[in-house]
Amino acid sequence: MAKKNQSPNAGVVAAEVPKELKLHMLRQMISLRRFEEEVKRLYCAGEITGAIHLYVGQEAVAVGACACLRDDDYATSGHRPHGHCLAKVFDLNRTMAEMMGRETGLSRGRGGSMHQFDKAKGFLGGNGIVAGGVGIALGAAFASKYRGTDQVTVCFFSDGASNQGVVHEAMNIASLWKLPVIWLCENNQIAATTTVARSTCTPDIAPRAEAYCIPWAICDGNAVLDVYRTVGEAVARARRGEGSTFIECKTYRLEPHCGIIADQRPKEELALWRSPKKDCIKRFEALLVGDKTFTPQEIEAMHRRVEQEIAGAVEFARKSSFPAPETLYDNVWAEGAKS
Amino acid sequence: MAKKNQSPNAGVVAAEVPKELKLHMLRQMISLRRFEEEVKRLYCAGEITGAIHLYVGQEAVAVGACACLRDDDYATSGHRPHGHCLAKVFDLNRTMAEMMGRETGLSRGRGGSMHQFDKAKGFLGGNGIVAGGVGIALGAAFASKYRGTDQVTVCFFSDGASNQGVVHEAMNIASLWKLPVIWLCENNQIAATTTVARSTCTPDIAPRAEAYCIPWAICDGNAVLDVYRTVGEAVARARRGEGSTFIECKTYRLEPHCGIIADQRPKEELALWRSPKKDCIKRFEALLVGDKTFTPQEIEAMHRRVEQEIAGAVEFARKSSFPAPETLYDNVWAEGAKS
Amino acid sequence: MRKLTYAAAICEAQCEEMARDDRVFVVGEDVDIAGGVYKLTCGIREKFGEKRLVGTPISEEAFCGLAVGAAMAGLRPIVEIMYIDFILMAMDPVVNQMAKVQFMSGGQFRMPVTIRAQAGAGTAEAAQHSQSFEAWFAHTPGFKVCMPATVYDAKGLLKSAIRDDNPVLVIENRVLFFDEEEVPEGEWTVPLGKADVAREGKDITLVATGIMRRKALAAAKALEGKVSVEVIDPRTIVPLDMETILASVGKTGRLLVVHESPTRNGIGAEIVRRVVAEGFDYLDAPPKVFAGSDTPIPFSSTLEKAALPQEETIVRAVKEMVGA
Amino acid sequence: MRKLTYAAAICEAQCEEMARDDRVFVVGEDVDIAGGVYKLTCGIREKFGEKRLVGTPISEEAFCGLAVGAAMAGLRPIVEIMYIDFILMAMDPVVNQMAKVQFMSGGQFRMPVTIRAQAGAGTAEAAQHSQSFEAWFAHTPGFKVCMPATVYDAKGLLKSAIRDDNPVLVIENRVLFFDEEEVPEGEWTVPLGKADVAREGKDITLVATGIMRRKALAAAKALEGKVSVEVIDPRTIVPLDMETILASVGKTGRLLVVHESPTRNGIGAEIVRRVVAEGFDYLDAPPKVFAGSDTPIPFSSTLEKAALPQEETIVRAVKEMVGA
Ligand SMILES: Cc1ncc(C[n+]2csc(CCOP(=O)(O)OP(=O)(O)O)c2C)c(N)n1
Ligand SMILES: Cc1ncc(C[n+]2csc(CCOP(=O)(O)OP(=O)(O)O)c2C)c(N)n1
Ligand SMILES: [Mg+2]
Ligand SMILES: [Mg+2]
Repeated sequence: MAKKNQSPNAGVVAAEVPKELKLHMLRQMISLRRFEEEVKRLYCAGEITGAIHLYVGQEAVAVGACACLRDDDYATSGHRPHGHCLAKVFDLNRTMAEMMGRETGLSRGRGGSMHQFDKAKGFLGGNGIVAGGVGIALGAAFASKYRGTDQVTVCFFSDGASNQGVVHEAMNIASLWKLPVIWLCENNQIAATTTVARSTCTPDIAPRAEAYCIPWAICDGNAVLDVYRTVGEAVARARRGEGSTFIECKTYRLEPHCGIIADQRPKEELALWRSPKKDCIKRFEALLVGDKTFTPQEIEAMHRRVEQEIAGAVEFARKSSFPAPETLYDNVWAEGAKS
Repeated sequence: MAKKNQSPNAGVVAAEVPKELKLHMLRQMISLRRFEEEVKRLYCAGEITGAIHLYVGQEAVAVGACACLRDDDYATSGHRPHGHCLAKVFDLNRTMAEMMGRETGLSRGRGGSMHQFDKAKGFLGGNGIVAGGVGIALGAAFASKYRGTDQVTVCFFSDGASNQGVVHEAMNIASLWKLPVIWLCENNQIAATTTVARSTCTPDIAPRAEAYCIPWAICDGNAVLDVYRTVGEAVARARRGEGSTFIECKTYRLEPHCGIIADQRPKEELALWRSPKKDCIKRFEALLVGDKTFTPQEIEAMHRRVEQEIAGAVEFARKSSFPAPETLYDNVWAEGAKS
Repeated sequence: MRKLTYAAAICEAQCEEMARDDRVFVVGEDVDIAGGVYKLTCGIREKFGEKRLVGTPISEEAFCGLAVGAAMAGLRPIVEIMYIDFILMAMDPVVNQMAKVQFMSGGQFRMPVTIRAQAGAGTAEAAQHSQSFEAWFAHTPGFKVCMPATVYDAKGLLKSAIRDDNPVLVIENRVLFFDEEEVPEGEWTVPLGKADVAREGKDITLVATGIMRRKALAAAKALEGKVSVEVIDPRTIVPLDMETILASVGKTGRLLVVHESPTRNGIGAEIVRRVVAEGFDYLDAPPKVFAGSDTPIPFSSTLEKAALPQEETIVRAVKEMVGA
Repeated sequence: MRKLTYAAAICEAQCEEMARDDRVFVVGEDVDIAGGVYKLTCGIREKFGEKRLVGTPISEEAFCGLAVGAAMAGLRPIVEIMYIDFILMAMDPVVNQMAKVQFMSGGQFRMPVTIRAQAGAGTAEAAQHSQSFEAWFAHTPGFKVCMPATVYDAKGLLKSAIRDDNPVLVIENRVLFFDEEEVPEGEWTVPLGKADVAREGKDITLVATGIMRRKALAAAKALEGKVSVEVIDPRTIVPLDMETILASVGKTGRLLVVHESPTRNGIGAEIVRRVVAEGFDYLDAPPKVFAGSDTPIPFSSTLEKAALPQEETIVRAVKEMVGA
C-alpha cells in the first residue's frame, strides 16, 4: 500500500508544468520570502509584536502544495502559518494588516500572526497549538465527503507536531472513513530547540502512516516541483474518493524558531541551507533559467515587483486603523451578545 | 526489528513450565473467573453498585502476563481491571471489599470497581478513563530507569484504547528513551458496542508498534502459556535494558460490556468462545490433564477450594464497615487538610 | 398530553432538528449501534442513515476537532461525549479552538456545535465518571452552557442549542434519563438564557441547577408551612437569567445556591458575585452556596451521599439561613 | 542583598531543591537545551546532568501522565508546561489522574508533582497563548494553586510547592520574567496558603492576584492622598488565606478583587462568595470583582489593553466603590 518517492528528477517534471504555473510559483515563493523578511524588520522595529514564527526557507512546500489546490479546497496550518496563508489566500495587504493588528487584517486584527483565517479561500487558520489544526482538517475533509463534493483538505504541520497524539487519532479516522485529507508534514528537522533525533524515534516520519494503511511519500521539500508533483498525485487520489495520503517534505527553517531568539544550530549547517545548492528559491531560479523558461532579467524584475507589492502591503496596513476598544466583544458570540 | 509470533505450540512451552507455576496459573484463572461470576451475582442482587466491567473470558492474559512479574514490578489497567488486579495482587478479600465499598477494601472503598490500587504489589490502578493508564505506565517505567533498577511495567489496555492519541505519544517516548514498559493490548475484538473493524483501520494492532521501532508480537490470548512465554521474553528484554515491547493478545470477552446491559453480538459467536475449544480455562485444563500434570479430580478440588475462598471474600467484605461519612475529606490532600 | 422520558426527549429533539436541517449530524462513541450506550440516539439511524449518525473510535480529541472543522466548513455537528469526564481528552479542540474561532477569525466563521455530555454523580461510578464542569465552561468565553433538569427542558433546550450559531454545552444528567413526564405533542423550544421559577415562595430563594432542582423542590415541600421557599432553576448557566434571580431575591431577601459540583469556585460563587454586585440592597442575610464537597467523588455509597447536597441537608441549610 | 530576576529565581529554586532531594527531576518541552525557551531551567543540566533534566517530544498528554506514574513510583517530578494554554492537551492526566489518585487509592499513593506553567496576557500573543486557568484548578479538588508575583515569592513558593506531597500548580507570568528585585542570599521558602499584605491602607481592600498585584500597587500609589488602598496578594489561590483577607475587609469595609482571567466564574467570584459568607457584617458596600473581559484575548494592542484591568481602570473602579 505504501510507496516512497525520494527526490524524483525535477527536470522531468519541469517540462510538464506550464510556464504560467512556474511563473505563479516563483512569484509566490519570492513573495513569501520578502514578506517574512519585511515582517522581521517590522518586528525588530517594534511595529509588529507578539510571537512571530518565520517561514523563511520552506517556501517551496507551501507554494508547491497550494498550487495543487482550488479556492474551495481547505488548508489548515499551525504556529508558523504565514507561508501557508499567503500561498492559499495570496492577499499580501490583508495578511500584513493582520500581522500589524489592524481592522483591515484578515481576522480584523483579532488573530495576529498565528490566527489568520480566510473563509473565502478556504484557509481555516493558523493555530497557536502545535497540531491544533489536525482535528480541524479532519473535520473539513469530513464535511466535503458529507456533502459529496470533491474538495480536498491539506493539513500542514511539522516534525514536532507529529508526536502529538491527535495525529495518530486523526490518521486512523481518515483511513477508516477514506477522508480526502492530505497530511503534509514539513520536516524541517527541528521543533523549537529540539531536533528530530531527540523527539522522534524514527528518522523518517511518513512511514508511520503505514500503521494506518495510509499511502505515503517523502519528497524534497526544497524542490518546489517535487512538492507540486507529489501533492498533486495525492490531491488527485483524494478527489477520486480514494482517501488520505501522508507526505513528508524534508526541508529546513532558515530563521530562529520564534522572533529573534538565539539559534543553537551550527553556523555551517545554516550556511549550507542558505547556499544556492539548498535554498529553494535559488534552486528554482537556477532551474528556470537553465531550461530557459525565464531570463535572469525577468527574474530580477519579478523581485523588484514583489518588493513594491510588499512595500504597498506595509503602506496599506499602516494606513489602516486599529480596532476600536468598544468592539472588544464583537464575535465572542455569533449574535455579538455582551454577557 | 519487528517480529511476529503467532500461536506457537503451547505443548512445547508446557513442558518447560514447572508444575507449581502451572498450578499457580490455573488456580489464579479459576479464581478470576469465579470472582467475576460472584461479582455479577452481587451486582444483580444490588449488593454491588456502579459501573462493573467483567473480565470473564480473558483470564489467560492477566494471569499469563502477571506470572512473569515480580511484586516490585508495576502494572496499570483500565476500566476492566478486576482480572489484572487479582493476578498482580491476588488478595480476594480486599478486592471484593473494594467492590462492595468497604473501608477494608484495597482503596478503602473510595475507588470501587475501576479504581483498585495496591502500592505494596505495584498495582498502579484500574482507570475509569480509556487509555488513562498509558501515561502512568510510562512514568512508572521512567522511574525504574531513573533509579537504575531492573523493574518492568506492564500496561494493560484493549483494542478500543489503542486509538487514543496518548498510546502513540507514549510509544514514541518509550522507544526514544528505551523504557522498560510492555504495552499489552488485549484485543477482545470490541469496545463497548464498537467492533475493531469499525474502530481501527488495520485488522491487527501490534504492527503499529513498527512505526515506533518497537518489537511486537501477536499471541493467542486464550492460551495462557503462549501469553506467559511471549510476555516473559518481553520482560526479559526490558530487564536487560533493551526497552519496550508491544504484545497483542487475541481474546474475547464473554460478558456484556458493562453491568448486565444487552449484548449485540451474535449468539453463535458467544457460544463458540464459551466452548471448550476456545474458553481459556477449559483449554488449559485439557492441556494439563492431557499431559498428566493434574488429574481431573485435582482440578475439581481446586474449583471447590476457590469457591470457598470467594465465599470467604464475600463474607469478609460483608462484615467490614462502610467508610464513615466524616472521613470524606481523607486524602484529598496528603495532609488531610479540609479546605 | 403524552408521557416521555428524559432520554427519549433527547432523541426526539435530535430527530426533529435533523429533519429540519440536513447539515445537522451526530458524532460520538457508540452512538450508531443500538442508539448508544445510554439510548440517547435512538431512531436516528432508521430515519437518517449512517451518514448522519457517526460512531467513532475512542479518540475524543480527534472527533471534537472534527466537529470544529466540520462547523467551519458549514455543517452543524452534535457531539456526544459519553461522560463529561471524557471531555478532558478533548480540551484543546473544545476550549482552544471551538470556543475561540469565531472571535479569532474576526467573525468569518460561525461555530454551531452542540456538545451533549452527561454529568454528575449519584450512581456509584466514582471519581472519573461523576464530574460536572459547568463552572469551567462558564469561565470560558465563547461557550454557552445549559443544564436541563426536566423532560420538557431536555428537549426544548437541546433544540435551541442545535439551532444556535455558537458552541453550546448541554449537560445532561443520567440520574434523570428514565424520568417520565407529561409533555405536549409536537415541537417546542426553550430559549437559552431564560430561568424557570419552579416553585414560588416568599422567604428564601433557592437557585438550584440540574438535578438539584429536584432535590430543592423536595426540600421546599418538606419545609412547607414552616418556610416558604422559592425555587429557581436557571436552566442556562451562560447566559444567566439575572433578571429572574434578582426579582426573586428582591422579593425574598435571601439567596441560597445549590449545585452538585464542588463548592470552591463553582457556579454558586458566580451567582453570589452577581447578586451581591447587582442586588446588594435586596439582601437581608448573607447569600450562601450549598454545594458538592471539595473532594473527588468517592465510590462508597456512604461517602458519595455525604459528598452531595441531599434533601435533608438542603432543608437544614435553609433553616439555618432563615433562622428557623 | 543581591539582585535576582524572576526567571533566575525559578532556576535557583529548582536547583536548590534538586540538590536537596535526588528524587526531584524536571520534565518538559525544550527544557534541556540552553535552559529552555524562556530560560527557566538554566544551570540544571550543568549541575545534575541530562538524567534529571528531561526534554520531551511535543506530547503533553504523555509526559504529564509520565509525571503521575513517576510520582506513584516514588519520584517528585517538576513538569514545565511552556504556556498554560497547552495544559489543555493534558487535562486527563492532570485532572482525572494527578488530582485524584491520592483520594481514589485511599491514601496509598502521594502525588508530589509540581506543575510550572506560565500564564497570562499582555504580550500580544493572542487567544491561545494568554489564558489563565487558576479558577479551573481552584474548582478541581486535589490541586493547590499559587501565583507568584514577586521574585521573592517566585523562589519561595516554588520551593514549597516542590516539597509539598500534593499536586501544586505554580502559575508563572512571563511579563515578570525579567523583573529584578533585591533578595536575600541563600535559601528561603514562602508557605503555601499565606497571603502577603503588599501595601497597608484603610479605605478599601484590593485583593490582586499574579501580575495584578503590580497594577493594583500602581493604582494605590496613584490614589495616594485621595483613597487609602490596602493591597493584598493572596499568593496562593488554594488554599486561600481567608484570615488575612477578612482581617483587611474588617478594617476597610470594602473589597475589590482584581484579576486578569475572565470575570465570569473567575477566582474573584470565589473570594466574594467567601467574604460574603464569612464577613458579611464587615461590608460597607457591595464587594466587587474587576477582572479580565469575558472574551478570548485579542491580538491587537488596542483590544488587548481593553481586555485586561489596567492601572487607570483600576483607579476608576476604586473611585467608583469609595464614591471618590
Ligand atoms: C500544544 C503545544 N505545545 C507546545 C507549544 C510550544 N511550541 C510552539 S512551536 C513549538 C515547536 C514546534 O515544532 P514543529 O512542530 O516542528 O514546528 P516548526 O516550528 O518546525 O514549524 C513548540 C514546542 C505549542 N504552541 N503548543
Ligand atoms: C476517555 C474515555 N472515553 C470513553 C469511555 C467510555 N468507555 C468505557 S469502556 C469503553 C470501551 C473500551 O473498549 P476497549 O478499550 O476495547 O476495552 P474493553 O472494554 O474491550 O476491555 C468506552 C468507550 C471512557 N471510559 N473513557
Ligand atoms: Mg519542525
Ligand atoms: Mg476491547
